Amino acid sequence: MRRPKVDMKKLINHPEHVVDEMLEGIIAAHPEKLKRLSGLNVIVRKEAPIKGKVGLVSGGGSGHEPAHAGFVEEYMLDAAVAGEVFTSPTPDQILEAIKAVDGGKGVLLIVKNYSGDVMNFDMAAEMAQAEGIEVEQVIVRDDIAVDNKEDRRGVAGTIFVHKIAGAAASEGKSLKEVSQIAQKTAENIWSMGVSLSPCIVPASGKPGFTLNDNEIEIGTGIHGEQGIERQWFKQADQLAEEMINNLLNEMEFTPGEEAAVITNGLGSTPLMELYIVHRKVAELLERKQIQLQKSFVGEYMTSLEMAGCSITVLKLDDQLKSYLN
Amino acid sequence: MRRPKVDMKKLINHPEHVVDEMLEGIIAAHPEKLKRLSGLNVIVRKEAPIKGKVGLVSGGGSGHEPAHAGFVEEYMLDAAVAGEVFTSPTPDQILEAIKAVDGGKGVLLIVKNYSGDVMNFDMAAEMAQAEGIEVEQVIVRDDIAVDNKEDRRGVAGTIFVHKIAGAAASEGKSLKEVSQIAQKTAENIWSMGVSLSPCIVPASGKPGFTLNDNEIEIGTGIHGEQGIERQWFKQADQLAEEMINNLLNEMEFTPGEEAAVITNGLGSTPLMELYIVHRKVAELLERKQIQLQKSFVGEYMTSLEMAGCSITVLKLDDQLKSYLN
Amino acid sequence: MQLTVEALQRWIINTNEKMQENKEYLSELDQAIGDGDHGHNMARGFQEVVNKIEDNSFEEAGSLFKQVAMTLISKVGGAAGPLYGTAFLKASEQWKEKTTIDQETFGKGIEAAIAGIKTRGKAKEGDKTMLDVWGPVHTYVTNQPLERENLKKTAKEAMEKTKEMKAKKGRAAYFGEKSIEHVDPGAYSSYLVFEALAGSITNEGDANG
Amino acid sequence: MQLTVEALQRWIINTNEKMQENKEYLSELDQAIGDGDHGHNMARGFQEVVNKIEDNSFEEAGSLFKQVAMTLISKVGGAAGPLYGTAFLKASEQWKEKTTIDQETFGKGIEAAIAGIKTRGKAKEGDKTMLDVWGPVHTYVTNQPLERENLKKTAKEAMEKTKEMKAKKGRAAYFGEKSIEHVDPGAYSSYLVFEALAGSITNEGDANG
Ligand SMILES: Nc1ncnc2c1ncn2[C@@H]1O[C@H](COP(=O)(O)OP(=O)(O)O)[C@@H](O)[C@H]1O
Ligand SMILES: Nc1ncnc2c1ncn2[C@@H]1O[C@H](COP(=O)(O)OP(=O)(O)O)[C@@H](O)[C@H]1O
Ligand SMILES: [Mg+2]
Ligand SMILES: [Mg+2]
Ligand SMILES: [Mg+2]
Ligand SMILES: [Mg+2]
Repeated sequence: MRRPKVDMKKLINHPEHVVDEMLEGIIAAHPEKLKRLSGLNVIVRKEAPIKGKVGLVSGGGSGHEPAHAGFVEEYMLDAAVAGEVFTSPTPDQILEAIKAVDGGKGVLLIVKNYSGDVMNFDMAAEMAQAEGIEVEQVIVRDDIAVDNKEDRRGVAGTIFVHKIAGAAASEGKSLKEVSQIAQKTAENIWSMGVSLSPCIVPASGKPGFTLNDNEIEIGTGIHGEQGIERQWFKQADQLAEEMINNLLNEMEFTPGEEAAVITNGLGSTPLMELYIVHRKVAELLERKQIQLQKSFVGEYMTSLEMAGCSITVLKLDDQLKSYLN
Repeated sequence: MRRPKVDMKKLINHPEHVVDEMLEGIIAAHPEKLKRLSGLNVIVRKEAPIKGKVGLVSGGGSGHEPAHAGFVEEYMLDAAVAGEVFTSPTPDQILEAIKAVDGGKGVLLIVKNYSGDVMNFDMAAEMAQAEGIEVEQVIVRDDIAVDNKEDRRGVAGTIFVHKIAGAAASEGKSLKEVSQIAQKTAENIWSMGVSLSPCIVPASGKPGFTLNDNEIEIGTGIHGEQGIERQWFKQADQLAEEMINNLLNEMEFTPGEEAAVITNGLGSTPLMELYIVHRKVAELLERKQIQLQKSFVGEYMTSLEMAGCSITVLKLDDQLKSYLN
Repeated sequence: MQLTVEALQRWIINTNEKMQENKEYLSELDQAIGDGDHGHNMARGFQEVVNKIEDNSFEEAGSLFKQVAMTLISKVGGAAGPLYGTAFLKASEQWKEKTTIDQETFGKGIEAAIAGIKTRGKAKEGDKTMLDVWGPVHTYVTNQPLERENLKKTAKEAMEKTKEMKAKKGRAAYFGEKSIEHVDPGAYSSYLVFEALAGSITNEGDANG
Repeated sequence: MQLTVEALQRWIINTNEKMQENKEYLSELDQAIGDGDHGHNMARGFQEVVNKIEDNSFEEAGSLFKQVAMTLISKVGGAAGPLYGTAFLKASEQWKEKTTIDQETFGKGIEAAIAGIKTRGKAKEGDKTMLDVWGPVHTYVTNQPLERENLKKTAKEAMEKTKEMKAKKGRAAYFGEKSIEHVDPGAYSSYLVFEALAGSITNEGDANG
């Protein structure tokens, strides 16, 4: 038998088919609750459009699974649009998602703040409005690794917006109300990521950067890119402490306030390690007298098989808290 | 700053503390629903013991997260006992778990078929019986990679037993009934795994084996061990087809029968790839006229950061189906 | 100079060839200060454009470029998709119903394209984006007779200048100072667009075969 | 031969030393045909045993070995924990209330230990497990005067023989034919147990310091 040359060891068939085949797999797995818009990379709740409920659409490049198709379900998104790996989806696809979920009460788009995502969702929103659909957008900018607040990327904190806006929409709130609640959520999220190893985009077959055994990247986004700063590898507790300190610096918490946290795996970091990090996160918050009301530990917004994690803190008020539970 | 020597790039503090710190992290994340037995590596539902409900206990070595502590919840397990990484937990710990969940109706132990697990759970069962607690055991042997049926290992199929026995127990069924249903489930599960890369046990700091870029291991278990056979790397569809053929050979399905599937990630394989595999699994089952009633795609029973996946097929009858939904 | 619809169509086909040839290189540029997909995005988009326009003959330039624009918008994705798409869409409005385009009309199209890019992307020249090629090309087109080698040179030099710039828009902006010393991938793909245009005109400024 | 309680206690302390020294090696053996934890399991368990018995003086052998057994059961885990634990627990029943143990009594303890291992693990000699060391050692103890070098030799040869065997029990069994050419890790740790015993007796067969 010939010894095959292998570009990359991935459970795929052809790099160009990964998104399509993934979406087929999602539908094969959950035909009772999801459908795919024919010929498009859009996953929609089977019940959509739901009359009297604001429709919620999110999306972005693929490679972040379970984001976003994994959050298409009751009390969360009504549709998710999948772009190519790490590439924003196009306006025509987003437009179809909007049309598929508009139950007459309008549609809220939850967009991560990347040039590409913002522009494609913008164009789709314009097109939908031209067709008479009410559309609002909320832009998530939670990644504190970027200094300039306006330029901050949207990362794992986006999941909080899905959850809270989803809960508000399920209550039958108006587009304006849902959009305000989503906006408030987005303004109260701060995230920071660290990567221990890069990932390989199927189309290129090569890792996005290289790291030595003793190096890590602080401030990594979710697109296999380099972080903002390269540092020496350190133990989980120390890393968690630095990340939490950075996050709390941005947030201005007063003792007694409440928070929710996502300790998110970027792809190949075992859940065991995420819990070890989360342990320290919880301890540090307690020390600062911040009440950890709700924790999510696992993979929510990944970067293919990148190793590392991100920590997201959401500052809660009574309204946000009620929608999170 | 000194360039540190790094044994392994893991988000941990000290190899000897990983299990303890992970369990602390789990409790920090879910204090509203879980508790840890003081001084022990046992995670228990906060409501336990529940009067009038058979208690369900599982466990095994750590490193398989979310198994098993992640399945301690309503309609699933009442307690999980965590051993050291890839090492069965000890009888004294299992005994305490049994005591903590016995609500007077007895306790069922769900055990994966490894010498160590079987012996430690056996000893614990004997001790508990000596203390007057009714105990039954179900041994899961789903891994078809091992020829001799009696010697087959318990792998991801165990999750089906948790789910179905958990649902039966929640209905208030007797220990005998729950145990029979669990046993029937165990007898109708077949699994097979493949690994693309090894994992590193924190205590040793070294990968369990090495694989070239173009090699994979077929028939891998969940303890970082080598597979039964080394093969050339192949595409997802071909791999899925070989695995499904092997599974169906064992199972003797007749057209029209119903099944549930777990397409399980071993640790570092992106969800995208699991869905690509699952797509083919669903297609092949359909081609054989097997009705895929329920799919689970994700990480359920991992092997630290091993790359690869396992496929589990559960043959359903009406009873099993009703408990799975 | 007069650009016929055929010459314009050839421009687009040439552009696609260049995108295919430079696919890996563009993605490598993007890997350094972005996410490594620019070449794949452009190659996917222009391939689709060519699939769509190849066997058609267009009566006038407006519908040709509208087709180009809509295809880019729906196939490229990322930041480049809406930007290139908007650029060609705006240009198509200027070139509506023209069967040949003179230099002035061509310049108006580029001007409209730039305005479109700016509105869509909220960037300005100097932000280290594709605009830093489109801008100088526009200046050249409006001030000098369109000539093959000079057009190429203008686009190339503009592209090279992005190397010294610090990125202020797009993914490269996250890299801040670290973006310096890298050519902007979108600038490079825009250079390819105008290099392809140069390949579609004769030295005399007329469309050649 | 008479083994005093102190000599027996020294046996266990020596065993721990050997487990610590050979921790990595045992785990390597287990890596090849198991899951790579045997050394860590044994080192963790015996360290805890020594922590528990070190500062105590035991009046008689039964309570010493009961303590050893219970600690191994609760600290080793894996397959080795219940097996070694059961072995010492069964032996402790034979050695109950003895302040010194003669060779016959010692042999009875080993016999009981083997029976315990067999009941617990459902393996037999030849299955490539720790039994393949315990068995030959038992035969030796019941047939020849206990002597340091011969004891070591018996245990060592028995351990080495596991190399040729095909595993039928424990994780190594999953490897089938591939388990051949590897020493069984549990057989090796058992060899260390008896090597430690040899270190606790004099050549004359009496306990030494
Ligand atoms: N706001 C913007 N305005 C103008 N050009 C931009 C803007 N954002 C990005 N670009 C251009 O797009 C290029 C990147 O395109 P591409 O890699 O395809 O998209 P993405 O950044 O979404 O991965 C950049 O090199 C830059 O030239
Ligand atoms: N059923 C059994 N009977 C006797 N000895 C066994 C049995 N199963 C395993 N062993 C012994 O235990 C050793 C492995 O112990 P260890 O690595 O600590 O446990 P695990 O296999 O659970 O990781 C094997 O080398 C073998 O000697
Ligand atoms: Mg991109
Ligand atoms: Mg083990
Ligand atoms: Mg890019
Ligand atoms: Mg072992």
